Amino acid sequence: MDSVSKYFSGLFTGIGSLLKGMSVTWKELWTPKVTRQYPENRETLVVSDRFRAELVMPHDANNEHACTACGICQMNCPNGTIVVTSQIIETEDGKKKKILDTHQWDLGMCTFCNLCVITCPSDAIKFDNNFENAVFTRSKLIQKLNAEGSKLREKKKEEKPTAEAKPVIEVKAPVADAKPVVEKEVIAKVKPEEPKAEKE
Amino acid sequence: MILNYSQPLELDGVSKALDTSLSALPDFWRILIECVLVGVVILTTYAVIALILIYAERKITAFFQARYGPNRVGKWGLLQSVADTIKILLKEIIRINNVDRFLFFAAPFFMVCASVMTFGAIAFGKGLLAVDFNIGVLYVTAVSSLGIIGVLLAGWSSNNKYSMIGAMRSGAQFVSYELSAGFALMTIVVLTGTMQFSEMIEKQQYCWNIFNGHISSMIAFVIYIISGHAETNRGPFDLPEAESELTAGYHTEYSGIQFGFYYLAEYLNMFIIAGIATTVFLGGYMPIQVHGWEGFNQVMNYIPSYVWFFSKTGVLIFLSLWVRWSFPRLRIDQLLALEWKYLLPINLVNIVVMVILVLTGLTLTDLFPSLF
Amino acid sequence: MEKIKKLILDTVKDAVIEEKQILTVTVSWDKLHLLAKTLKDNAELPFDFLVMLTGVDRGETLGVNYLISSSTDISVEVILKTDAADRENPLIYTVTDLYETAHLNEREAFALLGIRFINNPDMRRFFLNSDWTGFPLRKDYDPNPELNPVSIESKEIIDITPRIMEVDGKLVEDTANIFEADDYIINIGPQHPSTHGVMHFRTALDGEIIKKIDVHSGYIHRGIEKLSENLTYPQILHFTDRLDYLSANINRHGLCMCVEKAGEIEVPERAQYIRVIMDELQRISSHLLAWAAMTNDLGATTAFIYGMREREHILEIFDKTCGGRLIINQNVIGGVMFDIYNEFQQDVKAFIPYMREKLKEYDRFFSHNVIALGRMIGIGNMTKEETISYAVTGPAGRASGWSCDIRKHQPYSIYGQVDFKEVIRTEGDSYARYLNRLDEIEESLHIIEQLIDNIPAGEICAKTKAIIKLPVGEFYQRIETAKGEFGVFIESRGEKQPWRLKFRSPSMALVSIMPLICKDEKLSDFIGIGGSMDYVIPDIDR
Amino acid sequence: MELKNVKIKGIANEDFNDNEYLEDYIKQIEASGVNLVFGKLDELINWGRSNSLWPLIYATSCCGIEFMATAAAHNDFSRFGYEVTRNSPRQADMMIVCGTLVHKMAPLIKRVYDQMAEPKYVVVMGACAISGGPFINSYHVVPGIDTIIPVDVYVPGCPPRPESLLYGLMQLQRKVKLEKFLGNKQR
Repeated sequence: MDSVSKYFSGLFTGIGSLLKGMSVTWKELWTPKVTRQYPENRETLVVSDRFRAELVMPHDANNEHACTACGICQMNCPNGTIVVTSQIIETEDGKKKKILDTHQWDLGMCTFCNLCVITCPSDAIKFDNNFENAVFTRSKLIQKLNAEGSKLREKKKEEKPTAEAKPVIEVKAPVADAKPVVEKEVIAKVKPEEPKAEKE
Repeated sequence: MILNYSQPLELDGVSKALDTSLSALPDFWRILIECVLVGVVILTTYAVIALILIYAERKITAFFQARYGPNRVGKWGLLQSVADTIKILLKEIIRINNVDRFLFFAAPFFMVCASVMTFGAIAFGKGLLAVDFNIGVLYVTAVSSLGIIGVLLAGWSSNNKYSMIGAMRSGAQFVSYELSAGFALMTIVVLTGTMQFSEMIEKQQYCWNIFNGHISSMIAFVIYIISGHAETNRGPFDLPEAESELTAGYHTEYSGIQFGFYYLAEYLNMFIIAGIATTVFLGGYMPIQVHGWEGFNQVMNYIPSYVWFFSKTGVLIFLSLWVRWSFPRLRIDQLLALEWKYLLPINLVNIVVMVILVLTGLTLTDLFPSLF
Repeated sequence: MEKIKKLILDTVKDAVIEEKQILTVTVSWDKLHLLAKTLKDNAELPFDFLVMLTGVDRGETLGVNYLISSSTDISVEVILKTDAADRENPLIYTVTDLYETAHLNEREAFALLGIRFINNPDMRRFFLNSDWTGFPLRKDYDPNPELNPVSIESKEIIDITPRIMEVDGKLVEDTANIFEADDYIINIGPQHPSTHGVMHFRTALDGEIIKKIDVHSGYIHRGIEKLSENLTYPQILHFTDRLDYLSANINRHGLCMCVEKAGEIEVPERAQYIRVIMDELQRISSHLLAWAAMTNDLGATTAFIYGMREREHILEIFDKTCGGRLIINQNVIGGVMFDIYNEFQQDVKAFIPYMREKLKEYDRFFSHNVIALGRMIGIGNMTKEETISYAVTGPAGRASGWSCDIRKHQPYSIYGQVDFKEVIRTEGDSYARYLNRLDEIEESLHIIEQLIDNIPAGEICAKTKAIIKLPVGEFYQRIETAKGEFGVFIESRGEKQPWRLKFRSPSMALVSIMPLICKDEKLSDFIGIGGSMDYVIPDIDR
Repeated sequence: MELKNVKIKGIANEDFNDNEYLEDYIKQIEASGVNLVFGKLDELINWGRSNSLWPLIYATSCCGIEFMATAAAHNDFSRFGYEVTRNSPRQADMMIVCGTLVHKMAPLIKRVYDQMAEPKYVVVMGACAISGGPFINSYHVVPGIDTIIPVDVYVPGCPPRPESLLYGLMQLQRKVKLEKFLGNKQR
């Protein structure tokens, strides 16, 4: 007799559980949908500011950037995504100076680990959240970040430029000179966004 | 005693007109032309229904899953399945080495033929019935089981181990559930005393079979729906093609239009099961009629019979989608246990109960003859 | 500890014991097995849990480090070190008869370092093809790509294994067959929808019943450990995210902690809080994905979509915090890279009740579904002993009644200060593992709840030296990821790069037990069990 | 067929990247001459094909999870008609390669690609698949899928976010819309 009651109770609890499951889908059928309709919502789509999708080198209105071609980003990159080429020119007052030739970055290889940005001593590069980057040709992914004809932004006198020339020559020990700046960078970067976070 | 007032939207006039216009021809030609015409119409409906069903399933599924589903191809994505069709028609059919080529090519046709043959026997509306066998139920049961040959052949001839396992599962599944489906239909045959679809439908004018035989009919209905879905390999009974286990199951090796056939047949079989269930249990194309409420009946009658048929079928199809997208897949032993441990014994008892109901006059029409 | 030391010295007289961060014992290669056996069989504190088996190229010699622990108290650790006598033909006795988990680990050591293990019944290379030239983790490995060109010709799989056995005191090299001649073998994977990545299970079937499974791996072996040897510590961090990408943040936390411990870097409290909250969010997202993937494996696609939907809320929080959805690059050595954004607390607090609501829905939708129950209850049973022997940790290990949560036993970061339950079940079947995950989501929510309002102000990253160089030594760190225990081993020689870096992947243990628990189950159950184990393949292959 | 006639709902043509490639592509195709009737038919066929790209997911690592996120409710790529993911390569139209490709896997991806029926397309997703990404210096990693099989669209990112993948798939749609089925044999 026990087995008979087990048979029927099994049958009915089974059916009950199935109906319960169906009630969940039934409810979902009528709940508002969560889909974000890209690309129809392209105008209104909000991508987090911090989202890293491509590396850019901001240029100001005079077509000037902040990159001193120190090469620290290149050396901090774990897989050689960045290639900085520079040339030595002589300034008017006879000093030798290194200027940026091309800052080349391979979007197809980048892992977006952010090391280049946080180690950059002069804040010359940053990550942007424009994610629409798909292309048909592989070579299009290799980008030159500095704009055509751009030049280094002149710094004010009191701001001593950090020792940036050395590492390029000394490829063996790269991070040494970069690091002291790194710490300041990290903190400085995030500080502005922090204050409201901890009210208590 | 079929409805006797004019219904401008009914299509049964078309077939009658066809009959009269062809009556002058010799028999051979008349039958040939009719056959061809009916064949073309059925095939077209077949394809159109499949397209609609594919779209409907994708859309309804999406809504169950908190998303929108196709909505970029045409308005609301209405042309989605058209695009799919164009694509699949022009897709390469791969010649595969080391397969039994004849059987490999024949298998999808078996599948489609079986479903077209069953499809042809369904009464879509008043007068919209290609052949009205007096053994309709038997015919449907017999013909629909041909589809399994398509599955088995596909699995066997593909020279692919996944396909083979899928086909074997399908075989076991089909043999088991055909039994239940057949018994469930037989229960209703006991109730109505006829195997002819048209007659069965007429008898349901005021009281659908599912109510007429009350408990017994309802059990038969549920069992038929369950085993019907198991027969058509739709979730949660989709073991033969179990995507997460067997990649694509028995049709893994098929590409292009051959795969398209299986894809079509799957949806059509779903329609057929719902259609037969409608015909047998839910009064087929009969409108909702209440004895004595002449005004109401008249209004209902203005809605053409095929609309009734398709909407009833639509409800059943929705039910099936709902079930499919709610449950996980059964395992083969659960599947067989469900059949042999639950459905079949219940069915056997049920058919006896039905016989008793009919013999002792306990059906609704017998109990309350004034109402029906 | 004194007792253990005495036991060790009683067993092997010339063992060298060093009191480091962890008790380290060096023995000769022929004594190791004896010592391990004695430690395992001692009744008081059986060392029956092989946490990590690491092959190391020590320069002159090739050696193996065993980190062993006890199942009764997993905070007790002993390291056994041994060196092979001959660098050209390194041989060490196997410990597979003591610890089942050693099977795959020893095969890995063979593939990467060429150390062969005597008496291991299966000495095929684990990750690499059998015709691979050289052993990549050896320091003298020739990386010339011409030696190992990319081939697009499919290779036939040969189910014969070489092995080296000790018969009557003599070493005999022979071969053995993996399958019987008339087995019906199907390949599940490497490209298969339900292997959760690219795993390859050669499965011998008897009808629908599984007779034997042979695990092939390496289809996503990326050589992370070798790559790490040429990178600085901050650069290595980004690899950890790509091991078990579902526990990306937790893995990274582990490596950071190992470096911080070795370099004695103090992490600010604010960073600790952020790390733990992010870890727990990550754990929830991982469990949600595991739930979703498992339901999908069982054929319930809708449940899969629901799980992914809830997960998306966490990803959004990640996205806003650190600019990544899946791979978030949040932890750095000494703290975190990004501070939380302004609405962080608000968003997380909104998520907690939402998730609780959805957990109830999951319960109604799937947890009691009669079909699902039939496919989970009593399927894939693991006993506690098997679990320990195979070193299966995480929700799966705890489903067999083994209390193995590192957060409880070796509280790191601020886990000592929060209140949470270790979810333990004793059934050991798929359903217990399934429920464990859902319960752990609940516990994680509870942890986050306690922390979210109390994030202290302050720095988010400690000041570190210009170049992070670790002192000479060997450093271990264990951490609890969503899949189980993740371990980091760093051998440093005072450089800014590690000499040897090894990750203990929890998934490897989960996969290694699959052949055992799937035996005599049905093919469909194999998929379901795989879903309930929730392994991530790149974590195994590294 | 001109590029300006290729329309994708939601994004204007000039907002797309790499239009130069498509211009070249058109020139290449038109070199073989255009037939008016076939041209119209081709448009219909391409409309069908581009809107019914059923994917085969070749997911090896992290990007596979982002692909799942694309398939799930929040991004729902079924809106494009892509949700019919086929696990059998025979039935798929495009292969989405998500994740690192290593030496041991190289023969298998080639085989799966060969098993697909024409017309077939390959979309690679993420840095690993494009170039080897973080693991480019490894001994066991293939430096880019395009060394093994032809690639149609590159979707960069590590991993790319779902919208990014959708953008890549729309790029592929644009390419498909330019093809010729009756006029000439492209692939």
